[in-house]
Amino acid sequence: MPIRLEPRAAASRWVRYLAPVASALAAMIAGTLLFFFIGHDPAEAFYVFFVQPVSDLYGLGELFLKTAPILLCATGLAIGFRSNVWNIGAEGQLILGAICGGSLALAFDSVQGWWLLPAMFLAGGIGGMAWATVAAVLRVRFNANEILVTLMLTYIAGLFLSYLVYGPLRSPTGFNWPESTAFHGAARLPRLLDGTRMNAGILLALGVAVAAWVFVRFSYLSYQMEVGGKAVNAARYAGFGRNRMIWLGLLISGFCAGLAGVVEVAGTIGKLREVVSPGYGFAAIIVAYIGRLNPLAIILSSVLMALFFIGGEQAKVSLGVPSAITGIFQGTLLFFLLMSDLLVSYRLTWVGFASNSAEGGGAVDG
Amino acid sequence: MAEADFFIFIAVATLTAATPLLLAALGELVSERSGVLNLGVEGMMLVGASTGFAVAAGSQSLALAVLAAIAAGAVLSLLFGFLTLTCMANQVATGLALTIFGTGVSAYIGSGYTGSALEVAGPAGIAYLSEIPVLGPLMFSLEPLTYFAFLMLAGVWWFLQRSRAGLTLRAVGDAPEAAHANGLNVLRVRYLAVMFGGAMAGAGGAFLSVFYTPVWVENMTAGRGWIAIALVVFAAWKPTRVLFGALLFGGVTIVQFQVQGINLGIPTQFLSMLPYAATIVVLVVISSDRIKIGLSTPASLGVPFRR
Amino acid sequence: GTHSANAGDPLGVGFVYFSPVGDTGWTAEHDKGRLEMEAALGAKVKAKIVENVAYGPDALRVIRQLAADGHKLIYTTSFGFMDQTLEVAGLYPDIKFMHLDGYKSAENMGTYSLRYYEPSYLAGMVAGATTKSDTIGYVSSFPLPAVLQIINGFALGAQAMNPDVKIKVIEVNSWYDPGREREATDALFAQGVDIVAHVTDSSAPTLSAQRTGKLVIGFHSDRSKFGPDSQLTAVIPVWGEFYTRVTKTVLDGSWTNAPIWDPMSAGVLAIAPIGKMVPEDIAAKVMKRQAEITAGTFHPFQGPIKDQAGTVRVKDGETIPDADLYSMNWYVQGVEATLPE
Amino acid sequence: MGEGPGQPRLKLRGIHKTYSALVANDRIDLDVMPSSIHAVLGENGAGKSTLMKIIYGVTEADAGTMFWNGAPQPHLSPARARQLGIGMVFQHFSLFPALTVLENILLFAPKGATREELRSTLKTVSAEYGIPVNPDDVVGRLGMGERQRVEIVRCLLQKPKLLILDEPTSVLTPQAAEDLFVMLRRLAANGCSILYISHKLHEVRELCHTATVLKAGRVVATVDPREESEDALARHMLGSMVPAIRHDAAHAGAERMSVLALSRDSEVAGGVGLDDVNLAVRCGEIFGIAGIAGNGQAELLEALSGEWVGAPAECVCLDGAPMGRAGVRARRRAGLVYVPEERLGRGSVPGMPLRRNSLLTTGFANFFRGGLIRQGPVDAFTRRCIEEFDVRPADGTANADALSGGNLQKFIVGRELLQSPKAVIAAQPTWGLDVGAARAIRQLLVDLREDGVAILVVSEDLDELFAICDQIAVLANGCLSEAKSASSTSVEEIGRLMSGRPVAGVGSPLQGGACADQA
Ligand SMILES: Nc1ncnc2c1ncn2[C@@H]1O[C@H](COP(=O)(O)OP(=O)(O)OP(=O)(O)O)[C@@H](O)[C@H]1O
Ligand SMILES: Nc1ncnc2c1ncn2[C@@H]1O[C@H](COP(=O)(O)OP(=O)(O)OP(=O)(O)O)[C@@H](O)[C@H]1O
Ligand SMILES: [Mg+2]
Ligand SMILES: [Mg+2]
Repeated sequence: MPIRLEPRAAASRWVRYLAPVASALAAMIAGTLLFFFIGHDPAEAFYVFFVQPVSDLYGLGELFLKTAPILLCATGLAIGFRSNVWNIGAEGQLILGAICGGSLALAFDSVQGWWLLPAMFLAGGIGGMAWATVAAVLRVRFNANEILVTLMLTYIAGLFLSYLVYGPLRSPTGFNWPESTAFHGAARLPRLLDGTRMNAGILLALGVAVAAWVFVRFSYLSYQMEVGGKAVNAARYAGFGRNRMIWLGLLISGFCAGLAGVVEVAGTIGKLREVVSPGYGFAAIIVAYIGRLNPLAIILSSVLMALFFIGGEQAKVSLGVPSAITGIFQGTLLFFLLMSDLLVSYRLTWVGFASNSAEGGGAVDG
Repeated sequence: MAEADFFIFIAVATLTAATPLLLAALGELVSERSGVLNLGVEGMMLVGASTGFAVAAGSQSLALAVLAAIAAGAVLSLLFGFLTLTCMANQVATGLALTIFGTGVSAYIGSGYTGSALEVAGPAGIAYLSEIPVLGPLMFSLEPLTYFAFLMLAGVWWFLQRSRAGLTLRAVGDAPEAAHANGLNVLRVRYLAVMFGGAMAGAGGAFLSVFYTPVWVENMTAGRGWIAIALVVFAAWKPTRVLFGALLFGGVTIVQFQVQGINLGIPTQFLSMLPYAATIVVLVVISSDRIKIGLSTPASLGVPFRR
Repeated sequence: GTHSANAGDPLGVGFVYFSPVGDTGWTAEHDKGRLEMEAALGAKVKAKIVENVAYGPDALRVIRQLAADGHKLIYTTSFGFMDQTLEVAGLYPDIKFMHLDGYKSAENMGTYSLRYYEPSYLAGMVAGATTKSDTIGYVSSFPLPAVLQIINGFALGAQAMNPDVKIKVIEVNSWYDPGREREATDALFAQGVDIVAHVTDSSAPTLSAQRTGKLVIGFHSDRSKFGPDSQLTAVIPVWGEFYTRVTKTVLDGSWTNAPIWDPMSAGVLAIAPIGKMVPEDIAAKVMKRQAEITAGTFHPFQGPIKDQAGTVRVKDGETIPDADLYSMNWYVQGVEATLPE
Repeated sequence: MGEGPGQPRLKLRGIHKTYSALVANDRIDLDVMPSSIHAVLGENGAGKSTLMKIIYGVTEADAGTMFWNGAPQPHLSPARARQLGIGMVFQHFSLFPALTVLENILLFAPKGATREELRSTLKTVSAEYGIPVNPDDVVGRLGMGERQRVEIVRCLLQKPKLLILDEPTSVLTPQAAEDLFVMLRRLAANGCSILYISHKLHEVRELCHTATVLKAGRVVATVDPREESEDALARHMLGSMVPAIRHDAAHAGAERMSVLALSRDSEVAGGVGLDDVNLAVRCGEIFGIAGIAGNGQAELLEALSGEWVGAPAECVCLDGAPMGRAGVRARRRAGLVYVPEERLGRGSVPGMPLRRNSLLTTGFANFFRGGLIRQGPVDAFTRRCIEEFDVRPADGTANADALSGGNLQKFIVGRELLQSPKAVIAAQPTWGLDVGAARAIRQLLVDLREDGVAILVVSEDLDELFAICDQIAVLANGCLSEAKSASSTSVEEIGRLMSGRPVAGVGSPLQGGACADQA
């Protein structure tokens, strides 16, 4: 090959910041091309996908409505991912959060105290954390791969919620449909803007993201987690207990996902039902990556992902484009991002065709 | 006799339900033995399923459908290979991205086929032989891909244990630097292994959409890709044990419906949890012997190789 | 932006589907109905569909967009859209909304559903007369009133032809999951039933029956092409009839929000042609009963009806009140299944 | 073609190889004659391994030609090299631990070779050269010395005409090294050429007929090592004299670090546990633990550093205080620092800049405020470490993996020693380092000893131990021999203890039986 990869001594700062932006641009270009090939005017598709959904206040409200749960999940996951704790079951933890927070609202349906909402968030966070605890115990105690455990627990959580809304939590006045009673006012997140559905959930999410940024950027604990993620033996050598890091990674992400669950049921939905999330927990995995596991950047990538969701829907309504496109789009974006990772730590050098060039030497000798 | 029929049914149903798991897990096993952890099995299975269905519906040829699904899975895995092998991207993240991408692509391919079905022939099986009592239905009345899966099981076992190429593959998974230093083409071996994984996942997907139901529906793999990955861990990366794992999970899936039919009064959601819960339990049991699992894990699993 | 419709403009009719339009099944039947409605009303209407819309809060944006785009009548074709339809109805008082299978309505939002238990009773008669095992399998989705009505109606129909018939139920926790539907169907056949009926949406039970040489009662669509030797009959809605009628009321201004719960006699429900494996005399009995139901001289839930525990739920000589039917949460005697408390 | 007596078997002309801006091999010319044992010397990073990899076809040169028996070889690959008769024993990573010995050999055997054929050839060859190997052993369970034998046998099976050995003796006991030399001489006598790389100059003087010295990728001298002193060789390599280590007589004080009756199992598969280990290190003393890795070294180091805390508290004491149950960081607070063997991935975090790596083990109060890190003081510390220990490049933002082994080691040693420790544990502190770097680090340890610090050095390199230690004990098979003062024992005695054999003899060093043998 005429191009050679050479490692950079220090990861390039410029490339590090530019890579996600460039990837997003590349994905958008790829996306518009995709629309072109399935027979739509790319300019129109671009407008419908990325501009029209947020061209009025209501649309912006929807954007932030969707951003909140994604941002919460992604922030928590990022902290875990930094220490190589692969919690990919935020969706399940979100469901448990919704169940716990929601049950509290239903249990106190005659109480109107200001404390109810905070209590619901606490309960939801603990619920999410409890679900993550299962994975943590199995990982720490029995060495069971957390990727698989958290994922299986997501399926179980979904079925458990289904059991609850068909059984014990079913509304007595809802003609046996699988829904709980609607939460009353004190258990609902206040709306922030009239004429929109945007609620206080986004403020909570932003607050959590900023706090997470401070934690990640400056705290010794986060440093320890990062060491554990990058080199297990170094962490052992330094005395940063790996098990503690696994616990922290899972509990923090579980807690955040639990909060996201409460944001959904106390904010957007207003009751418990069979489905409380259209896959926010899974989307958050990509979002965390697009944000390079940096909570501030994750704020931006969450908004982007929310826009993808809404834009996909808009394209479905306005252009009749199948919703599958959104998944393809997300996948493409992530691919570009992963590809650009290469440029952060390697430099591409043009060595021309003529020279007798070769692959680099193997790491055969120290 | 009724009892015997019942157990034969359970056995046949279990073998059938185990087939897609067996196929996908064997592919993933080979990929992992070469050191590449591809978490995109679910996505590749889905694309295999939708491609297989589309081709079957279009051509009326089941063989063509399976081949197309195999090709589709392999193409998708090539994308994974490019990112993780050539671009050295993180394998876990790329695998997750592949699942998302594959889910989208499969939904797109399948969007014209929702609700339609392939017309099935009468009872599957090999004429005359399947009429032999007990043995007949058990051995000769299975779906063609079930036989294929067993063939592949034997093939993969032979390949890894007996063939020179299999030795090379294991060597690459064990110590890629050493392999490279001795002139083995690590990337080529890994590309081939990853593509084999993709092809088998594609075949597993096609089994679902072309033989099992045979209907296309979005997300129809319903987590089987993930269970296949778990099976590889259960099996401690040994092909023969994959079979036991696949049968166990196929069996749990079938038996939970039997339990419902018997009506013990357990909420159905809890019964539906069983395959997932069983996955966790077996994973825990297998993994808890750290030394053993550590010994059998391919040493370079998930670690990018830089030339 | 909002369009203001002139008198001459066609009426914009929006349809919100929760799954992709396919060949057979729930959404396919609605869309067939939509096409028939368009054919019947011609230039007076202009329909638009949005498929694959997820239940819950996300549906709101879609419904709202349809309203904002100037559609004057919007059908939301699944229970899961209830709250969102209601919310958008509040925002657009001059647009008419029709929501399927729900229990909430508004000045400009009506509800509609069909009395599936009537054709289901007839299908039950076919199955009850045909079964050799005296046990019929049922692949159920969720234990909702609408589903229980169908299964109970079926059971009563089967028992009318064969008092010993038992119904074994397996729930798959999904409206549409071909894999699980197949596994459940196979499980039922393995337990010795010779006929399976289902309240799920895919062709998997039909295909399974065809493959194993057993019999099946279809649902939502006539699937005889997938089960030429296995489909006894099928319970099917006839939405074209319905959508034409209701859309007309909006066109001529006679629309009201009164809940619609249409029986067979309204021409919106049918059973598929009875399979040739069913003897003529039985088919004749079924057709006679169909005529009685249509004429209003027979009600499937006509007492005495006992529940699983043997308690009399409908007394001799009475028929079940609609309110009880609507919130049904019990199985009739002879159905083997447990309901969540 | 042809193989005339005056004709070099291997001839390199103008071999050039660059990595980005770095010239690893600068127009190298080299001739290797049949039957000659040819050393390639040079400091770390001089380009020795790069050159060997080019010869073996692993790495392709940017320019230059290789001639084999006078014929140019344009397209080299390891397979082609093996065909020509070139065999290579790498320092690391060249065997497959999960495979058996036979499979390791089968992998590169000519096409069509069956297991059974190989098994019998293997038997013949290992008998011929007196290298016992069991074809069915899984390589991962073999000791380092045994692995190397497998590797050499693997080369010998191909009847090599040129054998390349890159730092082969770093994992061998002196006796095993001696056995190796005997074998190499025999090979050479039979006409095989040998390219030999080592940082141990006395070995080179003893064994080699010619030495080519590389410096910064360029050939700076070709000498007959038998006629040069070690200092002269070092001067060729470094361009300057290497100062000898100053080492005053011991004036050891109170007992600082002690281990009492420590027994444990290993936690890794195939690892060796510890059996009743006792030792005491006093202030102002360097205590050396000799032994081949894999004899319980890792287990002992874990127990000393606090990475493993399974023993009763009294088993490990610091300044008389029982510490056996204290964690890593508690022991650090008590004044213990540790320089691990594995530089990248243990002593430092790859992918993290030095300024973050400084934080790994340091816990100065001014580094933290309320659980948050103050980067300012950390950066100041990093700069100090880089300056005082001459780390190159002198850039705190460089990633740890971008540094050469020697520089990274200097950084790690600096980071540990700047914490004003009371006790130091150093594992293989100069492993793989060139003479210059090795002497610098050894001198640092000796200086620290003068300041009254207690130092424990675990090493395989007996020259190193004898150069700096006051006391030496041997860890073999999980048993620690009685400590001897360095002046009262000899390399030979320690070497024998290392191989687990009380007297010199034939046999496999690592399979040497129980501890009782040492008594
Ligand atoms: N694959 C590579 N990519 C970039 N630089 C490399 C690579 N391999 C080696 N180098 C650089 O080339 C130079 C020569 O390395 P080489 O390994 O040949 O040195 P050496 O003489 O074997 O040193 P040592 O005595 O430490 O083994 C070093 O500066 C090294 O950092
Ligand atoms: N190597 C060190 N040397 C001195 N002080 C340290 C060191 N490491 C940490 N500290 C200080 O100790 C404080 C407390 O750290 P922490 O409580 O996490 O340690 P620990 O968990 O008790 O350690 P261990 O588990 O090893 O006992 C840190 O904030 C830091 O100020
Ligand atoms: Mg070297
Ligand atoms: Mg502590």
